Amino acid sequence: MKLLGLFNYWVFAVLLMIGLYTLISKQNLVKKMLALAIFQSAVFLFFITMSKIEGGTAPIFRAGAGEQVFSNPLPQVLILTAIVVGISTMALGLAIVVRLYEEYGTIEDDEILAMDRNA
Amino acid sequence: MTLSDHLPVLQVIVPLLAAPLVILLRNGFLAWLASLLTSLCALGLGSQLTATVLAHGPQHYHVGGWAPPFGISLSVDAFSALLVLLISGASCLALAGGRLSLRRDIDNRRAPMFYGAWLIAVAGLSGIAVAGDAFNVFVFMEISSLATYILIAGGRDRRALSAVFKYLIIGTIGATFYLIGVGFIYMMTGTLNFDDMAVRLEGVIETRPVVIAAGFITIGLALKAAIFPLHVWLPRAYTYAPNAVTVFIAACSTKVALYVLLRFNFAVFHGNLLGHSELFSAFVIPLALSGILIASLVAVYQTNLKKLLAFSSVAQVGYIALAAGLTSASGLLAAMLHMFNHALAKGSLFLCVAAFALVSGDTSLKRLQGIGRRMPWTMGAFVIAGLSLIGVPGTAGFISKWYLIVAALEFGQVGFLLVAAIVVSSLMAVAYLWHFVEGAYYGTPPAGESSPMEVSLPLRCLIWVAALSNIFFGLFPQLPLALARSGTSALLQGGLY
Amino acid sequence: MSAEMLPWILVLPLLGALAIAFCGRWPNLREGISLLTAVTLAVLVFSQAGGVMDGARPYILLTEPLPGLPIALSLEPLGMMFACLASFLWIINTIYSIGYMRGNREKHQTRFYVCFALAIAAAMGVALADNLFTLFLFYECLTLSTYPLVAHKGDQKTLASARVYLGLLLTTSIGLLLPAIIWTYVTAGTTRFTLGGIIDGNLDGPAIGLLLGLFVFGIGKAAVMPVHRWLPAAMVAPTPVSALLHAVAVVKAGVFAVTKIIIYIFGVDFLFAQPSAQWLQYAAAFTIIAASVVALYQTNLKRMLAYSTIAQLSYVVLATVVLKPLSEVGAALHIAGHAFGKITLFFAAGAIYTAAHKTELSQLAAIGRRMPITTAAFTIGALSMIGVPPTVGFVSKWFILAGSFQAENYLAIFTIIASTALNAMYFLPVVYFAWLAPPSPDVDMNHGEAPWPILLALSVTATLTIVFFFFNQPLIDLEQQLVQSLPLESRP
Amino acid sequence: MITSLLIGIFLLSLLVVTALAIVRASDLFSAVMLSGIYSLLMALNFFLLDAADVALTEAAVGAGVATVLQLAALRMAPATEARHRRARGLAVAVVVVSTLLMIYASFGQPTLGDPQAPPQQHVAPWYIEKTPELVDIPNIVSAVLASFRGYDTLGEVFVVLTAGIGVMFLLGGGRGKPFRGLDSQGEDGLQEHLILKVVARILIPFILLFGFFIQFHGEYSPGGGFQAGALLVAGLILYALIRGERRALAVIPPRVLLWLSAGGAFLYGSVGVAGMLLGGEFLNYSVLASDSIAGQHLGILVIELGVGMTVTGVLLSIFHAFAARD
Repeated sequence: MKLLGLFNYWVFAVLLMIGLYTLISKQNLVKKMLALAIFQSAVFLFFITMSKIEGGTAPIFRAGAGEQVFSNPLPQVLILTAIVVGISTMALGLAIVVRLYEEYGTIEDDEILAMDRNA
Repeated sequence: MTLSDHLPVLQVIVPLLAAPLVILLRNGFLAWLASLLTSLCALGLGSQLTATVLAHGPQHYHVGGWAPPFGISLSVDAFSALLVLLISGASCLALAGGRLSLRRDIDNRRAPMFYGAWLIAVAGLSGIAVAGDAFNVFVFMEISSLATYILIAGGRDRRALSAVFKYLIIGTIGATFYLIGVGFIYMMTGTLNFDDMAVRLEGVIETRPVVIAAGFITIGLALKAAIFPLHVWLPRAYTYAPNAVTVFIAACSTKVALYVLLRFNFAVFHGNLLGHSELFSAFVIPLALSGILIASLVAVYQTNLKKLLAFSSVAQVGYIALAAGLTSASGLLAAMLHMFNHALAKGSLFLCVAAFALVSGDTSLKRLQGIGRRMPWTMGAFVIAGLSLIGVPGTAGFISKWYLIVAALEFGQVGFLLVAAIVVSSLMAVAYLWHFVEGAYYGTPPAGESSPMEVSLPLRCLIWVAALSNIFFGLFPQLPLALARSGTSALLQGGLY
Repeated sequence: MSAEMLPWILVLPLLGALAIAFCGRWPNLREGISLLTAVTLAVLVFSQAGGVMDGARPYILLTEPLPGLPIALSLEPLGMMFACLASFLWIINTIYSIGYMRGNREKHQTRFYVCFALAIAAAMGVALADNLFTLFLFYECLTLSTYPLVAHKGDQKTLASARVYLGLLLTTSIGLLLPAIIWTYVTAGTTRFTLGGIIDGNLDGPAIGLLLGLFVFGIGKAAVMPVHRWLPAAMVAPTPVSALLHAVAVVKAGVFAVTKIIIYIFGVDFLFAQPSAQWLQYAAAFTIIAASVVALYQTNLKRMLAYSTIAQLSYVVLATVVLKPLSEVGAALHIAGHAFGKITLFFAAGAIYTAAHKTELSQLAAIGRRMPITTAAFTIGALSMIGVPPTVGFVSKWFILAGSFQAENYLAIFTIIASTALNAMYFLPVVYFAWLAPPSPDVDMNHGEAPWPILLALSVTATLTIVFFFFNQPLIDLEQQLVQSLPLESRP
Repeated sequence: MITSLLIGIFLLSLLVVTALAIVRASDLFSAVMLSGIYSLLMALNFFLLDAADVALTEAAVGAGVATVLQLAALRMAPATEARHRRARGLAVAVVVVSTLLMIYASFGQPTLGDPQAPPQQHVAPWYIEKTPELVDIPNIVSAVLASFRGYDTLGEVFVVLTAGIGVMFLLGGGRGKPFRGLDSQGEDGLQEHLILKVVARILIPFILLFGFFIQFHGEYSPGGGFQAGALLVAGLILYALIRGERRALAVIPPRVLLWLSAGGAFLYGSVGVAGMLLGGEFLNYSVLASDSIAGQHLGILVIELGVGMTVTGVLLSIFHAFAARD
């Protein structure tokens, strides 16, 4: 039971490292952006896992609901911010990818690097 | 509340709120002027804040009126004040000195966007420097990073784009690592406030997640601070960014990451993790040493002046990391001093480079042959700032190297080895700078470009003010010393907030 | 006569440099300013001498960037002499430079004069330094400000030599001298020049020898082998530079610093009792003999002079490490005496180059017939190098020998005698050749004497070389203070 | 109890499988679609973990906005990944070792849902206890977001604004071509597809309405300015797809979008400055009205409006900037 309670953290670790590995090893820039999204979303999962309380509900007061156990609102707030940061990075990164394609005619990192070297 | 009580937050929101107004302007010159005025205003606020901190000790500010750890607090000690001065000062210098250079790089239509991003970068970096909350640091780190990516992408060379993409990826990885580390600490303490963390970590018995947190935070910030071998993004980003942008980011952006690194490691972990000092030393010192030596060596073989100086920056970051890695009061003192002094030297150097580029159009060493005879004033300033980078006595660079050596000697047996490495790398600094200076004075200029052609008088004056400040702070280092002393003791005593 | 005057000794040549930079477009005005600065500086420096003779030791603190490491100036006999020497010879050298630079139509003359003034300012700083840190500061300034002078010509060969010059001097100073200073500071808590030294009681055993080594080899300008290579390399510079800087200001700054460190940092008595410090006299003796032998084989006039300089510098070092009062006076006198002789020799070499464009020894046959004044001056300089009376070289050698006998230091005695013989062996043939050899047919002889400023300058220094043999009492009196102020037991 | 845990484990495993599929897919279009699915799965997980606001946002952003942006980028770049068969031994080693380290460390961590874990003990209970008293809105997440940690949210808005500035700076008509629709036919959009047109006509008003609902109802139920902005943008993008880029722009010209973006961020900051002028700290809403609760309500309403404005403005600008590239 205790082990199952840690499963979320293991998935967090695995997703994080899938993202990281892809970031390092894949050359395609769009793929890198997708990997970055996976990488960041792993962290979202990590924080949200922390916020869960056994038998709790979403932290919203409801009229007449009586005594309620709420899950922790703080990590949720943090992750709301982090998601927004993530999409902002994604937008900027994709814009750079588009410009790179216009300038180099490719979105493969190694090909761009080769062109830079020859320049 | 009086205005002076609001100083910590004003430092951030003045440039932050000026940014949306600047992007609405339709004229590049107006946007530049507004940014410069805002930066000057930030510098004024920063000086006021520094004076207050030196006179009355650390300043605290509860944003929204909520007391920490529930609300977000801002905490400004002497170390933060030092950073704030660097950031606003570098921004003023780069904007004032980079007007012509920026006009060349950024077309008028896109200029308001560019200057908006500039102000957001200033605000973001200042926001990190004054933050007292770990997550707030993350938010402002992202603000400053995104803005910095934009600034670098403004470079005319297409390689700016590939450089900035790499920076974006690595910067995001760094920030995310930092966030993971904060998450682990939150998991074990339930708080995000630095001070509260330090207190509550004491009671944590199970330290495995905390060690992991320290690892993530240190590696994440080392990525952002370009500590060798995590520096791969830096040389190209500095090289292909617009020249004025390089002046700004070279002076302050890596230092802000180092600031957070030191803050976390010394104010939060230092007293609470068994063997943290040894681990931190064992991790940082070898990296810093190899960074100092290898990056200096690589710099010797560069053919582009900006890249040469960029590798020198990697080496200099190594010095700061090395000083911090000594985990002693004198080491921290040296680290803070070197942040200040290196910013002075590198800011001045890159400003000279921007001036060279205005005349020669390029920063490759080949194109810059004979530039010393064409631009004797700018070149003279370059040499002075270069001496400071080497650490010649009488310049600011010497002061911090001296403290670094003293701290290294206190470190025990390895100390002599460290001193030897510092000396060797200083000599390599002579070599790589001379590599350029010699050609600049005695080389043959490219055909048809031998007539003297200095930049405008105000720019020359500014360059000389920057260069002479290296001498001034070498002879009268009282201000940075006072800040570093007070910053060190605040950092080590903990319980600052 | 007050301490407030001291900073002006540094500021004056700096202002001069600035004025020269601004007047670059008007050569006459520029050189007028150079000359005026030189004269004013000399007057200023000599006005201090009386006070120092009477025992005054003016001191002024400029700033204290690091706690315990102030930048401060003070005057004591040794520094006084060095300052007088350099500032006085600067006047003569300026006159000479005007003739030389115009005569050879050198380029970038403004840069030349500016850097020269900067170098003099740095040399003054070395002379006036009150502690090791200040000394180091100006020592580095001297290196940097002379680099443009050495590299003046700007072609590839010159640049390569200049790189050796800069590389060697900076490497030794940053790599050895600076650590030595830091070590001194860490052990003694100060770097101030103090009579009797500051090391005593803080350090002992082999560490003393090591520290001494760091200092002596760290001060590359003293050219103790094997860190002498920069000096022959520096001979690519225009001759006025070789004359004033590489016969007087720069190299003398080196031996001056060594002497000062031995007297004021280690303390003569303390060092005398340290067996681990004895190696230095062997090193100095070796340098004297080896450099003299190398000089024998030189075919280029200036390079021969350079190796002669290396040998003569080690005379000073040797005299200092004999560690007897008479020899310390001798060391001080030799700094001055060698300066007059060697600057005369260089002036003569430059005159020959300017008038006849000759640089090799083999081309000098019968040059005395065309350039009698120059050759006469050269002869006087050469005699002074050998130590023949009535030249000043004899006086200083006398004191050094006397000190060596006092210390019963047979190594020193032997070295001095042997090197005198070697000196004679490489100088006398040149003199003979220049006066008496038949002119070789393939050498162009259609030239006369060099321009008058050059002649004037070298006549003055040649005359002084002789005059000083007779009127050296003020200098000896001044340096006697060095001895009198030494602790009692080491007096003769 | 055990059921929900098992469902969670199932969903998480699915998540890992999807992530691997994204990495392996060499067709970038399918990779993008898979990452949309990935986001939806993630949102589902968040929902199971009691994070309704986060789930809503992840769905709107990850599956909505991000997918649209990625597709827009792919429209201009090759859609297949070049094949690289290079084994990265070092990378694999680093990744595997780090994973093992983190799993090892996890045994020192509190388990899922543990009410005794430090985060549930220290700061969070204070929020739950004090929100009714100090801010008095039902959604605690909104209270923390907008008031207790309003400064972070200000930063978040500026991150969005910065991204907008960046995209406009990079893509802002560098080539000066006219705007065109997402399809290749140009400005007419997808008008000729009748079914699409009809469905969209019906959908768009509802989407917009729901967006406004979330904007102004965020204090009571999940949602707020950000989610509202994302939804509004979704509606407008749909409009642009159907009607063509140029007509969509006629509805809201770029300059207005710029004003909207900058104005929202500035509005947020102004609320903070107003707090300062009225004698409180920056972003102290309590001083905005005579009654501190009313002040909090007013402040939150205005800043949520600012968030909504900026998000709408920026996302639409970004979309237009991408669409304008061809």
